[in-house]
Amino acid sequence: MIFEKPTPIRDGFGKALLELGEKNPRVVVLTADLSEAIRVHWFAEKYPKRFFQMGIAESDMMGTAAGLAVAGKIPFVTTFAAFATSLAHTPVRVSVAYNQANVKIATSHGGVCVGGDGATHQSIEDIALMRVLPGMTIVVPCDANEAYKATLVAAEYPGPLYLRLGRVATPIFTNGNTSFQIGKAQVLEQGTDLAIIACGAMVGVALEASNRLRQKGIHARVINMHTIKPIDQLAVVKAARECGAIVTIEEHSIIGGLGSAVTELVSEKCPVPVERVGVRDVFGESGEPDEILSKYGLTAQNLVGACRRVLNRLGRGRDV
Amino acid sequence: MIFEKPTPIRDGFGKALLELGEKNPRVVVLTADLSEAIRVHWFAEKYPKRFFQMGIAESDMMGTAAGLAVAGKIPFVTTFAAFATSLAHTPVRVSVAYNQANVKIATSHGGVCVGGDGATHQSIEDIALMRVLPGMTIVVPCDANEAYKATLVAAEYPGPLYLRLGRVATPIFTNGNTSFQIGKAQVLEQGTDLAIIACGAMVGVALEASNRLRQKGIHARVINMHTIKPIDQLAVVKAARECGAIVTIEEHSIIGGLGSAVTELVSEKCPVPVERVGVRDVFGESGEPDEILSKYGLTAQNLVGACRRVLNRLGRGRDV
Amino acid sequence: MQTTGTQGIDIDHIKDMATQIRRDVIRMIVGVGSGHPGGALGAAEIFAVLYGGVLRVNPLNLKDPHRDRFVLSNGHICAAFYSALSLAGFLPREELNTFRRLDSRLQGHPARVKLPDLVETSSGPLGQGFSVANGIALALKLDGSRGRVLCLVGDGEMQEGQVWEAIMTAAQHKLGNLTLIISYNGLQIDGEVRKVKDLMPLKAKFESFGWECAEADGHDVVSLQRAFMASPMVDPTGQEKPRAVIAYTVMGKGVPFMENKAMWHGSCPTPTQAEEALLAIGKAKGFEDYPVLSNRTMSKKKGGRK
Amino acid sequence: MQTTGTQGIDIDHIKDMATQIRRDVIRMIVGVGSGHPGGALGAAEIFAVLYGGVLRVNPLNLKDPHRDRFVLSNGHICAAFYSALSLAGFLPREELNTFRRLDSRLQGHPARVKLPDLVETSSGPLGQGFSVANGIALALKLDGSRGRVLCLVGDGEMQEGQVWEAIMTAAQHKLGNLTLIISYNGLQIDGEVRKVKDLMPLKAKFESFGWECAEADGHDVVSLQRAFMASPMVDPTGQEKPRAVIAYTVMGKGVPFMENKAMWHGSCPTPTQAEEALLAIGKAKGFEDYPVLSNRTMSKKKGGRK
Ligand SMILES: Cc1ncc(C[n+]2csc(CCOP(=O)(O)OP(=O)(O)O)c2C)c(N)n1
Ligand SMILES: Cc1ncc(C[n+]2csc(CCOP(=O)(O)OP(=O)(O)O)c2C)c(N)n1
Ligand SMILES: [Mg+2]
Ligand SMILES: [Mg+2]
Repeated sequence: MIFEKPTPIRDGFGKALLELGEKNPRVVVLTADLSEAIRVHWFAEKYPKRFFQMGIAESDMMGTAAGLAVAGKIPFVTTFAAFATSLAHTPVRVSVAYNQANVKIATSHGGVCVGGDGATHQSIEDIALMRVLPGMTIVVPCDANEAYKATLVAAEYPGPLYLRLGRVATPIFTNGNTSFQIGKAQVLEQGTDLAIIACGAMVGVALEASNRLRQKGIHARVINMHTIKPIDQLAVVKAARECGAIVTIEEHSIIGGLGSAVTELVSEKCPVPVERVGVRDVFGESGEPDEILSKYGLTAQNLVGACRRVLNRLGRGRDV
Repeated sequence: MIFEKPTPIRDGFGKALLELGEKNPRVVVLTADLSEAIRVHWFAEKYPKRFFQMGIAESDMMGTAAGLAVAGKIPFVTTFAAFATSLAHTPVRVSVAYNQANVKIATSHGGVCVGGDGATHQSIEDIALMRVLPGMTIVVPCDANEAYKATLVAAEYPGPLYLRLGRVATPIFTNGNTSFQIGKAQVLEQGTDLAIIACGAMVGVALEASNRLRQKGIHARVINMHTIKPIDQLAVVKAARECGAIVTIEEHSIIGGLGSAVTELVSEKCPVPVERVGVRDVFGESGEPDEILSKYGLTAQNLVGACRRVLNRLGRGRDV
Repeated sequence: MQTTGTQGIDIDHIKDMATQIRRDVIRMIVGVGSGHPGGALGAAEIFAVLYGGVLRVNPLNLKDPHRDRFVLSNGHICAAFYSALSLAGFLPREELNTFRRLDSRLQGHPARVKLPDLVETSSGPLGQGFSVANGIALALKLDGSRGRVLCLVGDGEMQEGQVWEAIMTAAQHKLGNLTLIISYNGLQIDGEVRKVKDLMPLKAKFESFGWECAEADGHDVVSLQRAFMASPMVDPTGQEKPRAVIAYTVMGKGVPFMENKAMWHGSCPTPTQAEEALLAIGKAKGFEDYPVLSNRTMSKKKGGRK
Repeated sequence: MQTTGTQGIDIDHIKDMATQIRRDVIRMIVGVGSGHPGGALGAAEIFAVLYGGVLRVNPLNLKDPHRDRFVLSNGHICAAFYSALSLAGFLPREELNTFRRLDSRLQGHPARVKLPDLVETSSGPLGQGFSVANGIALALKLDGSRGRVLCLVGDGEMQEGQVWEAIMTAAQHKLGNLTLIISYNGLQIDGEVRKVKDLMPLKAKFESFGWECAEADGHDVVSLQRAFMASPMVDPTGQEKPRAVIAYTVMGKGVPFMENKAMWHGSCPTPTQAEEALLAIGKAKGFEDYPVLSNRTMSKKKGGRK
């Protein structure tokens, strides 16, 4: 177990990077004037020759990373989610994804828990922007331990990969020592009344909602879908078949992210009622993370509400 | 009727723009070294003062358009789909969408019918990239007449709007004189055996597939979903209820576009089997448009196949 | 010592306004517990000069087609912007209490949807605002407006490629009605601009892009005022050139322990440090601190206005 | 008249290679019915000089860690690039028949996935390749490789902001192992670069960004060779500078009716025009036209190799 107390998810990344510096000489790190925010300052200090400060020029940074990859390095390119996935979208598309360059894009500030900086810095689009690119793998760890493991695995995983790391301190749900496999979802709680599929910091919210539901006799299956692409088809289809209803929750727009991936899949394999909990297609705003989560409907209470709605649609919602 | 013979969809846009130049002095046009490709050279010639050549600098062009809008103009900003929606994604997000600036983004080269230029110029992501932005309206006309009408309507429609215009000559399906309403889908053929929902140049493919199905006694409802956002919820839910199965087809990735919008909606309102026909999460390539459509599975035959699959899933596919 | 500026403006009053902006910036940031003091303190004189007389804007005539437009491209320093707006009568003073809080109009980065008459364009992601300023300048020319556009960027911000696209656009379209102000404090988040990604010689760069470029002491209100008010130069063909003013500033200016320290780009002082800062800044003659609204009045950290 | 270059390379042979590139470009484009002849014809000498001796690359040792790397950032002129590759032994000559056709390795814009050993990075969207070239140069320095990186961009391409980000990156990271070649033909799709968005004075721009900058006649192979082979200059601190070579070229060079006409940026000649063009270009001593494969051999417009 690496982390036990609530820790920013990005810290798991920074720590793993430091180990990779030691273990794998091909690993290099780039940042665009945000070393500390994305926790690459530890690596920078220890491995200055393999650390590239690129200034406030995210598009060029992404292209440079592609060049380093083409020449055999394993670059981790780091900045805020909005700047990697929206501002640098074309270099990601052309120089990383289309080239199948071995670039790992790691970001903080995905989602709304950004604090006072407000809408422009809250990326509720990054997963959608990356998911539409062919060949892009997308990993959203739910705690610092998972971020740590995912980072180590990412370095070995061939090809473009997007790693979304939360900014605020998040409780620890996963064990630092168990294995982590890209594309293989983790069932955190068993149940067949309905399935809750969550990613990132929303996994904690899912567990809390599941607890509340359990008190009312509803047994939800809770799935930590840390890999959004390629999504674990088996886990989703199994959940649809066995539970008959799904609720997704993500700190992202309800358009284009985890929720969409799930509805695409069940519509194709096993149509069941799905409710998507996420930011409802509006921009965020300044505020304390907990205030924003409430205002934008990302709390356990909201999730319980969505579970009730989906069960109602099946005629089994009476008791919630 | 404006156009009768097969015409590039972009020509309908260029023609409407010319009329807007006369009718509405607030309309201005920007391009990034692609005047003729996106058919704004007619406007440029007639209204040079309201035409801004921005050079090969799409991000700056998008921000400049936002400034013109903030100051009261109605800018049509034009380039290829990939350069407007991917390269200039952040200015679209921040300066257009978040500002709710009255900017109309009009592009050619959305989809794979681009010809020899290949993958980098074939935008199979643009709809997904725009759909995730709050407040963005997305219109994909199916022929030059619809493009003509949509352009005139867009100029009056308040707020950010994305208009995707095909490059190659496309048969005419819609009447130039009937009214066009953003957000209101058009049922081109009645039927209740299943529904085909199409947009852009794929509407023609849908009609052809529907013909073939009809010969086998299968009556498909064919819906021209020219507005992807806000999608016509009523039309989709009605199709799900009355037909029980849906096939979508679009010249776009099966991720994030029309197909996703439909699966999101039916999963929430009326889960039914859906098959999505589109580019199957791979990059495009050089070739003749018809060769590419075949290779990437966007023909009437492919669509009939998808219809058969979806009917099979309902146990009603025997006859197709 | 000079006390009236080039336009007969009261120089001492502007200096006091800068002092008040500094006080406001510290109080706003410590009040909410986050924000970007360094760049905001360094731009106090720039904002005082702009809203103390240079900008032809009027709180009673927000829609005047001939008004000047101001675009803050380096949105993170908006504490100083909001303070200046409130001191110039565009915002209630007490609204500064809502800075960066839920439901506030004073977002952590300026948001046009929240303040449509005062914020020309939302900023935050660096490099975005300047292009919008160009667009406004183009529209003003088209409409024959006498209004000018003044746009402020940070030095680190100039590492963004879009800034250079916009530099080329302003030159190509002969935007003589546009002035770009660079707050050149030599620092950005990760340290010295010189070491992160050097911009010098910046004046030579602007000139090679067809701009006129002046340099000014960013803390000398007379120097700034002169630079901001100068009429545009014309090129050999008789067409006006856009003008850049490199305003040399000091990050954290006015608060000795913050001066020239990159860590104060975006760190919030402790209450004790804030006390010390306010003491160092001193009092502003003719201005008053905005009144603190208790948390109760603001109903749990929420802004009073929508 | 000089017949051997700075490295003892046979100048006449390189000129003939340029002629053959021009012939290939015309035949490839008219063969498939689309493409970008103007810029490709204008860059014939640049490619001949690069693949005729300047680049230390070897078709028999594609993975040599000390090899030079070439990055084509203005991907639309790739007909000339593919021709040069085939003439230098990196591609079968007859493969040029597959240009821009379904399943071909010779995509309309260079695709790394199709030719991983020859195309360092996919290009097409302008402004992308140069940043990748910088990344490769950084990696070579890290690995102590003797290889250099040469990157070609178009003049219109330099209007992209990312190019200016990359210019700053190369200067900041002292990429003495990088040479940027600008094919300066003064034209882009919508007309004169000067009128679309002027870049002049370009040399002054590079110098103000801390680069060394040379100018060359883009059709004089000796001038080009000298510029490409020069050793990097060092700055006052003893560190190497990146080098830009502005190669003044003529769009459509060698085909009188195409010369200096923006419409030939991306138009395909008719078969009659192509005949006329080949006549004007003339024959290349020591080279041969690639053999035409009949459509039958190519199984309905498809490339022979995967
Ligand atoms: C596109 C983009 N990249 C990164 C950031 C994060 N960021 C905010 S301010 C800043 C430093 C800006 O430096 P400068 O413009 O010199 O402002 P100063 O620190 O002097 O206030 C950075 C990197 C951002 N807001 N936008
Ligand atoms: C980002 C981007 N914007 C627009 C285009 C379309 N385009 C292709 S080539 C070209 C003109 C390029 O001019 P230049 O670099 O001078 O090349 P030349 O015409 O001289 O060959 C344009 C606008 C593109 N490929 N990429
Ligand atoms: Mg600074
Ligand atoms: Mg050119």
